[in-house]
Formats: sequence, C-alpha cells, structure tokens
Amino acid sequence: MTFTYELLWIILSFLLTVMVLSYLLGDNIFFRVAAHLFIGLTAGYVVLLIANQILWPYLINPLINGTWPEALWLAIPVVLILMLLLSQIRRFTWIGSLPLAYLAGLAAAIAVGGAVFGTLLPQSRAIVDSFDPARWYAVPNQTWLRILDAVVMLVGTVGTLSFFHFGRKQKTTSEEEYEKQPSIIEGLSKVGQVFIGITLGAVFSGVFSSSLLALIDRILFIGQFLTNLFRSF
Amino acid sequence: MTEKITCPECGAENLEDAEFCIVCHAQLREDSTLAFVDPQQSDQDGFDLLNGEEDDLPGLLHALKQEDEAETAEDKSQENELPSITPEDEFGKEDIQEDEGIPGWLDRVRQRATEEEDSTGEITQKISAAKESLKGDKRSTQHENFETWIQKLRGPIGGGFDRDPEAGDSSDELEEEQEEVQEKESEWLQKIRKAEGKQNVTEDQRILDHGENGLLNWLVALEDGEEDRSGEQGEFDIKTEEDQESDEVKIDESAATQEIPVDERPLSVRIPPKLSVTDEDRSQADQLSSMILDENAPRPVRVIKRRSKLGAARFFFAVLLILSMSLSLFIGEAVVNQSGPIQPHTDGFLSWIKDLEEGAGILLIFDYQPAYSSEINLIASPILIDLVSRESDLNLLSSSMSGPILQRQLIGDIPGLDTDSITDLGYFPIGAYGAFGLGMGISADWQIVGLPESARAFPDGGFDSILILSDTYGGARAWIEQLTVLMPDTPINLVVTAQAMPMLVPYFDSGQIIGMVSGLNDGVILETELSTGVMIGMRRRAYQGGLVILAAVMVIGAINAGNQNGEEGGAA
Amino acid sequence: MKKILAISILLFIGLTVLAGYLFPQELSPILSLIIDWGILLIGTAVLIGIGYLIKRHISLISQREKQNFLSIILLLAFISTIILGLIFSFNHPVFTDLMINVQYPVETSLLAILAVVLLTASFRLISTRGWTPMSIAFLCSAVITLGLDAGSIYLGSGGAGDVILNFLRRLPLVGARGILLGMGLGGLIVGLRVLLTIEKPYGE
Amino acid sequence: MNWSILGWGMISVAIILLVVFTFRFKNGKSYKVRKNTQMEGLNKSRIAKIEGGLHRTIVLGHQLSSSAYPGLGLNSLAIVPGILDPETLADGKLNISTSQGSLMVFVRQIVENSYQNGFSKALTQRGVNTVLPGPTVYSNIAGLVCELGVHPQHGLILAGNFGPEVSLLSEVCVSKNGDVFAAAGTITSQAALFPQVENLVMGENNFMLPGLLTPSPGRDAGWLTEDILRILLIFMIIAAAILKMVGVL
Repeated sequence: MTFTYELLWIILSFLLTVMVLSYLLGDNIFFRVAAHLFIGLTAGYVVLLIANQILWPYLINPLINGTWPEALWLAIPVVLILMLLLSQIRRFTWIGSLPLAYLAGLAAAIAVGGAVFGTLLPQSRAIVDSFDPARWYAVPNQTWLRILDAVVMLVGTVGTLSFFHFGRKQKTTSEEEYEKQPSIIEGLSKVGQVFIGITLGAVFSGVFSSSLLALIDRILFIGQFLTNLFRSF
Repeated sequence: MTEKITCPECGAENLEDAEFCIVCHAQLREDSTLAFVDPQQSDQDGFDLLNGEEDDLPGLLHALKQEDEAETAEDKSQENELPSITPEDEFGKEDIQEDEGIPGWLDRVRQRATEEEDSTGEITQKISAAKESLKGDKRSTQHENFETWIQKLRGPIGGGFDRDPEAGDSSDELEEEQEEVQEKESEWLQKIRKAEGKQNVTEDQRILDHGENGLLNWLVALEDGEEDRSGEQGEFDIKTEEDQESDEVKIDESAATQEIPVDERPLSVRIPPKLSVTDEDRSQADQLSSMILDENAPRPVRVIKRRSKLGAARFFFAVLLILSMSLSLFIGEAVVNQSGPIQPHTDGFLSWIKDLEEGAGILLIFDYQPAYSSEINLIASPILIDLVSRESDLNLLSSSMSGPILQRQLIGDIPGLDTDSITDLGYFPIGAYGAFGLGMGISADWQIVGLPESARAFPDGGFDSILILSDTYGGARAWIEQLTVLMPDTPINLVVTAQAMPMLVPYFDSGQIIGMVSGLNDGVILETELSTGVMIGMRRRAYQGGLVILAAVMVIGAINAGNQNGEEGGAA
Repeated sequence: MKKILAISILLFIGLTVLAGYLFPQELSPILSLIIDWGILLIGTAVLIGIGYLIKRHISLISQREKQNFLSIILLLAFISTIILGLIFSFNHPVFTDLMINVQYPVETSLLAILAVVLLTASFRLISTRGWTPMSIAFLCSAVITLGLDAGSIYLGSGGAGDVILNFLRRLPLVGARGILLGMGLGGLIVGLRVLLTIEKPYGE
Repeated sequence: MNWSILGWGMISVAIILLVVFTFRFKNGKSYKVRKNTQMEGLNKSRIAKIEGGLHRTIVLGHQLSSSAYPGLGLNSLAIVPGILDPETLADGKLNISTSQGSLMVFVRQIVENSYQNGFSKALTQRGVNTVLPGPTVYSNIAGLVCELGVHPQHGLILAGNFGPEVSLLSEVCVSKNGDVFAAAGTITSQAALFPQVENLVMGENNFMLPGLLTPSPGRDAGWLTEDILRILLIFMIIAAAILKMVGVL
C-alpha cells in the first residue's frame, strides 16, 4: 500500500471512527480524545466560516470598499457589536441588554409572524381544503377514502389540540382531579393522545432508519478498510 | 439669638429668612414649620400588627414606626403641647447617630438568618431591605429616638415610663405600675410559652427571658399574628441604668428659648443602652427553634432505581445490531435490490427529472449536517450523475455551517463533474432566522439614500429548478416557505432523510413541492430508474434486517414489561 | 433610562419586522438591513461563545484538573485549524479535506451510536411509560411503519392495497398537524409576550 | 377567503386578550391550570440534587428562532429564571450550556441579572457556569457526553429546539443514575426521547413551563389567551370545513 495523500485521510477517518464507536463498550479515554479533537477542529472551522462568510461580506468589505454614507449606516451594527463584546466584562453586564433587545425583538417578531403565517394558517388551510368536494371526486374510486381521510384529519387535529388545553376542571373535589381538563375537552384529548402516539411512533422509526444507515455506513467503511489492509499484506 | 428654621427635608437648621436650605437646597418657605402629624390620618392607615397582612419584615418594621408616631402624637395632644425635643429624645438622637451601626437585636436576627438551614436567604434580603427603609425614614422623623422607640414597643412593663416623668407621678406609684406591668408581662409571656410548648419555666429562666430572647419570641409571635394588640396596649420597657441617668437632665419647658444640652463626654465613655442577654441563651433558643422547624420540614422520599443494568443492555444490543449488520453486509452474494412500492411524491420526482431539459439551471441547497451525509449522498449521487449527464448548470448554496465541506464531499465523488463550472453562492444562516430575511430580497421601488443594500442579496430568479437537500423538517420547511414567496414559478424538489419525510408530505399534497425522495427505498428506485450503477447494494438488506430487529425488540420489550407488571401485581 | 432604551429598541425592531409581513414590498430595504445586522450580531455572539469555550479549557488546564491533557488536545486542534485556514484559505482542498475527514467520521459515528441507544430505549418503552393509549399507539405505529419501510408488510400494488397504504402513511400527519398548530399558538403567545415587554429575555 | 386578514385578526385578538387578562390578574387572581406531573418530578429531582451537592446541567437547544417551531428558543430563555433560585445561584454546581452563541449570550445576561436582583448589585455571581461545549449540534453533543460522564447522578434539564441526537445525552445521564427532565420542543426529539424519559413534556405543554416555574400575571394571561385562541381556532376550522363542503368557501 503506497503511502498516498488519500491514504492519510482514510487512516485518520478509520481511527476516529473506531475511537468514537468504542463508546458502545463504555465511556473511555479514546472516545474523549476523539471528541475533544473534533470539538477543537469544529470550533476553529466555525471561527473561519463566520469571518469568511459573515463578518467579511456583511461588515468589513462594505466598511472598506463602500461609500461613506454606507459606512455611516454601518456605525449602528458596529456600536451594537461593541456593546455585546463589552457586556462580557462583569462590570459592564448592564450594557448587554441593548444589543440583546435588538435580537429579542427580531426573534419575537419572526416567532409571531412565523407562527401565524407559517404554521397556523397553512396547516388550518390544508385541513379545510381536504373538505373540498372537487377533490373528493377527482379520483373516482377513492371518494370514500378521501372523505374518511378528511374527517379523520379534522377529528384527530381537534383532539390533539384539546390534549394540550391548559385550563383545569372548574369544580374539583379531590387532589387527583387537578390533572383533569374540562369534561368535553377531556374526552377529545383522549382521541388526541392516540394520534400523538401514532405520529411519534412513525417519526421514531424514521429517526431510527436514519441512524441505522449511519451505522451501516460506518460498519461498511471499517470492513472495507480492514479487507484492504489484509489484502495489502 | 436669631430665630432658626429647621428644613423639613434634611433637618438642617437654617436662618429664619433663608429661602432654601443650605444643606439640601430644599424649599423652606411654604412649610418651614414642622409637619404636624394628624392623628385621624394616622388612624386610617393604622397598622394592625396582628392582621397578618403585612407578612414581610420590612413592612412590619415600617408599620411599627408609623404606629408609634400615632401614639406619640396622641400623647402630645392630651397634654396640648407643641411637640418639642425632650431631653430623652435628644439623648436618644445622639445615641442613634452615634450607634449608626445595626442595633443588637437586628444583628441577632441576621445571625439567625445565616444559621437556619431552611432559610432561603430571604431573611437576609428582608433585613437589608429593612435597613434601607429605616434609613429612608430617618429624615422624616429626625426627632425620633430609635432606642426609646424599641423600648416603648416592648410591652406593658415600661408603659408608665414613656410618659414624661415630670407629669407629677410619685415614686411609689411608679413601683406599683412596675409590678402591675410585670404581672401582665408574665401573663403575656406565659401565653408565648404556651404557644412554644415551654410550660414549666423555672424562676431564673423567667429572669433570663426578660432580656433579648423575649424580644425575639415576641417578634415571632407578631409575625405569626398570635398576640391580639387591640385589647391591650402592651408596651414592654425595661428600665436600665442608662435610662435612669438620662432622667436627671432637667429641662425648663416654659423658658422662651431652649438650650439643647449636648453630651460632651467622649464617645468611648458613653455606653449605648444594651439589653443584657448572654450569647449562649440566644444561640440555644435559636438552635431549639431551628431544630423544631427542621424536624417538621417535609423530606422528599427518593428511591434511586438501580440502572447499572442499562450499560449491559446497551452493550448487548450493540453486539446484536453490529453482528447482524456485518453478516448482512459482508456474507452472501450481492442481490439485485427489489424496489418497493413507489410513493406519489417519489413518482412526482421521477417525472420531473425525466422531463428535465439539457443544460437546465439547477439551484442545489445544502441544509444538512455531516452526520446525515451518508444517507443523503446515497440518494443524491444518482441524481447528480444524471444531472451531469444532462450538462446542467449547477449553483450551490448552503445554510448549514458545514455546507462547504458537504458540497465538496458530495460533488467530489461524482465522476465526470467539472467543479470549476459550478457557482458557489455562499452561506446563508437560514437556521438563525427561519429564512425570513430571504423573502425580503424582493426589489423595492424606493431606496433610502446611502442605505447600504443587503450585503448579500439572495438571487430571486434565474433557475429552472430547485433541489433542497435537508435532514430536518424545520430546515426544509423554512426554504419551501421562502422560495414559494421569492420564486413562485420555479419547481421545488426535496431530497430528505427518513426522519424528515413524514412531516413534509403535506407540502407535496398542497403542491408547494412537486417531488420528494427519502430513505433507502427511494434510493433503490432512483438507481434502477436512472440506471446510474449500483451504489446501495448490500446496504438495503442490512437496512431491512435492522428495521425488523427494532420492531422485534419493541414487541419483546412490551411483552417483558407486561410480564413484570403481572409478577408485581401477583406479588402485591 | 437603560430600560426605556432597551424596550424602545425591542419595539422598533419587532414592530418593523412584523409590519414586514404586511408590507413586504414597501419595507424590504429596511428589513433586509435589519436582518443583515441581526445576522452580524448572531455571528458575533457565536464568536463570543467560542471565546468562552476556549477560556474554559484554558482554565481547566491552569487548574490542573483531571484529564486536562484533553483540553490541550482541543486547544491544539483549534489553533492548528485556524492557522491552516489562514495559510490555505477557506475553500482550499487541503483544508476542506481535513474538515471532511474529521467531521464526517465523528458525526456519523455519533449518529451510529444513536441507533444502538434508540434500540436499547425501545426495549424499555412500556416499562418506562406504562400501558397508556399513547404508548400503545406509539408501539403499533412504530412497528407498522418499520414493517412498511422494510418491505416486510407488502400490500400489493394498485387497488385496495395502495389505498390502505396511502391511508396508513397519512395517519401520522394528523397528530403532527395538531402538534404543530399547538406549537404555533404557543410561539405566537410567547412572541407577543416579548413584544409587549411582559417577558424580558434580555435579562431585566 | 383572505387568509392573511384572518392571520392579522388572530394577532390583534391575542394582543387584546393578553393585555386585558394581564391587568385583570394583577390583583391576585390567577388562571387555574391543570397539574403537570412532570413538574413534580423536576422539583423532587432539583431538591435531591441541591441537598446531595450533586451537579446539574441545563441544555438549551441549538436555535434561537426557527420557522418550524416559532418561539421555542424564546420559551427556553423564559424557563431559565425559574430555575435560578438563591440556593442554585450560590451552590456552584449548575452548568447552563447551549450550542448557539446568541442563546449563550442571552443566558449570561439573565443569570447575572437574576443574581444581582436577588443578592446585591455590587456582587458578581460565581455559582452558575454558562458553557458552550461545542459550536455545532454534534460537537455540542460530544462535549456534553464527556462532561455528563464525569459527574454521576447528574440532574439534566433539556429545554428548547433539539434534534434526535439529544437522546444520547439522556442515555448517558440515565445510565449513571441521573434524572432527566425533557422539555424538547421538536417532534423528532420527542419521538426519540419518548421511550427513554419519564419526565417528558409533550408539544405545546412546553409553553406552560415558564408560568409554572415563576408564576406572574403576564404568564397566567398567556395561558388563558392561548386556551381561548385554541377554542377559536377549533371552531374556525370546523366552520370553514363545513362552508367548504357546502361550496360557500
């Protein structure tokens, strides 16, 4: 096996794979060495990525090559960044609340907009559209299935929403009843529980599938490396 | 001697004609005379110590001071004298100024706060708040004598003493009053004893309890709201030698001008009025009460379940899974994979790629982590091989931090692909803002002069198709929402992992995407349909074996749990 | 004073971005700028976070903690990556190959360990959660989905088989929609609480 | 039907209800919510860990804002003050970690302010370590697996936006007799944690936690508003479905 540039990377990959998979035998020093090497390298990579893909195009390049009005506008983010850096000194912690208020406002607005226009409306619309008669009769032999699909979708969604109802039963006689919701909602939430279980079960098998493919990939890699190793001797 | 005006704000003495106070520059003209406390007003916000509403210490102390103000005003109005500085107050004032530090009993309460186990530091906070409220009130009641105020508050014994001795009482009446108060005190103290379960109190214990301990217990009783103040004007006061000393200073009230006696004795000689209680008694009482509290505190009973078996179980399942995978992968001949049923979204994807023209402009969006690149590469490789064979114009963009690496890893393995012809549009931290920013890239018909354009405007057109490679539902969805706003007419396809697929099916139903492939099954279909050579091969068999093992383990686990419940039920 | 300034910044940014959903065209110049500056702040925050990571490992080394040689490995990897990145430039093949051959095997192996962990956990499903409607539905749904994926459950193609398969495939969507609608309501309320300054995540 | 008008209507109704109920709950009234059994598990675990002088870690996910799960990052930040009581701030055994830099800067600000409001402006806290084990999702997991392995009987609190890899953390903790309280908001992380963690908070219940940890009129108002909006949304969907069926919509 001639020592090539490719071989160096393959040996490094093999060693790291075996060191990380050794965790299955129990927490050991090899796993920790591989983990710390990985963290250090990723941290370095992220620093370069941010400098290269965010600070340079969004801040440094416009400051150096942009017109002076643009540079003037960039004073605002520069001040916010300096405040964020200064707030890491304990005595100036209070100054950090201004840049963080900026981020909080942005995150809150995107949460409100994303919740309403990105989740509540599209999902509700999809449920309502499934009750469109035109869609029922689009495929002749599937009409009953589509009606059943629409009804199950409506009942399941209403049941799941009721499962998360926060309010408690108004008249509670004993401590156990504190967990109960108002009776109508309690009934609907029993239906919701089943649908939530079905969803989580399906997603669980999807998650396992993805991780299983990763395990297969690693076993295949180790197998091929060892067979090549033995072939070369 | 020129007439002096006292500043209502800071108590400093100013010349009569002065407009503003020389110390704190407050206005003197309107209310240069001392605010006269209106008894009715103080009654309305009369503080009933025992109604239990004021449950924290600062409020309690503040209210006690207001209560005392009201009583002082009542005493004065009976003797219809203008409130004047009595020697005792004078003496007391100096004492307060001299003993600027914390009074003895407050110090003990703080000590107790640090020793008590269940104290959550709240008492410390309350004490420091009380200290501030005490400082805050000092200016408005600068004639008040804190020491005498405490003594007036402490019960019926000294009741007689807060009245001006010159009120014509002879000495034997004083002694009678003393005995009367002591009986009341003993009655009162017995009530506290009963509350604390100390019935048979020895004689010397009674004497001991005269001192500081009594005050602490009395404070506790006040906080618990047991003592009924309305019936009994119980004010407890002990006559100590210092108080007797202060009585000898005679002041002639009727004189036109008053000389305010100043005690020239050096600070070290003047002994501040101390309540004599030994430290051991105090610590014994505190330990006793904290022990009582500690025993009654509810203890969470926690049984730590033995979980050492978990490590062994994990090892067993690891060996089971790895062995079965290895057997499937390395033993037996290669089998031509049978593709399973074709889903509607897979069918949509196949029809899109078959109808794609030559040299089409494709935007590839990398939104997954290196951990999932083995699965994504398996599915994306046949697609890219087919696109390269059609000489498509590839444009890459990433919203994952490892984007550049993933691009190189995926494209590096594609035979015949010239990397120079590929355009790299860079990194967009979509995850941070849910792709919101991109929808804003639409060109507006107005511009603020000098306002820098977005440093990296997102391309809002110029592609024939978009291919999103993603490992999570969130990432794929963020891109779908933005791109349907930015490029409504450009068809979008997804290459996603098996974990993301179930949640993205609605986007195919609603027509926002025209096709989606995910998981190994679709990978096999793509290989056979696009005839791009066998890549998946033996993995499919291992993959199926692994899924069957998981299903079997879940069912066996459920049966095993059922048996355990049955045994426990039987045993119980 | 500081509180008022923080609240006014929050309200200005929040309401402007929210208005962006109503007037995307008209507000786009300002909004893309607000987003750009936000991305700058987030990038700076990531650098600050990495600063704390490095500082922590330096203190572990100086305090001679147990196994502090691991922190030395981390710092060496960090410094050498930055030097390599500066020498070779960010998109250079040598640099990206180094990244590929460290990140990819470690992350894929961690995901592989997750497969074993999920298998172990699935054995204790009922002993952990007990026999409840939700856990029984979870068990049945997982087993059926695994069977369909593995091809062990094969309902034939065309006709009733496809219909039933399609119906079973869409069932998980029902619960997912309910969960997402619930999360949407929660996100709406928590976002409004921040905008109405009932909630102050910036630490007042 | 113009769905975006409906959306703005929903936002306006939510704002009005939130403001009205916040003022109504200011004078001592509160909204009775159902008991959350997972919260009892959390409190018991925290008491046991503090009394035993054992280590505790709060992990805050890896995204401040995401389009699929809006508001989940802000909600995890709202949970943190409820866990920072005086004992926790003083005893020095609490780590708060996240893989997103902005979440970490927010948390440092919250911890410093909680400490100074509770004790004194002059002091700076030493009791809570805010840590970034790794800047990406999987480097964060690798760092935390090493850290959790060092201290047995750990108390682990997961709150925020996670992927399925969070299951590795809970497995490390559970295998060393630790306790796990999971408020992981995404569906994939809940699916991965479902067979493993007893104290698992499901779906929208995550948004109940800040109010349970630190009750306040604003949070009670948030609960009630959310319940009212839920019922309105259910009626709206049913009405729209019927109108669609009969062809009006």
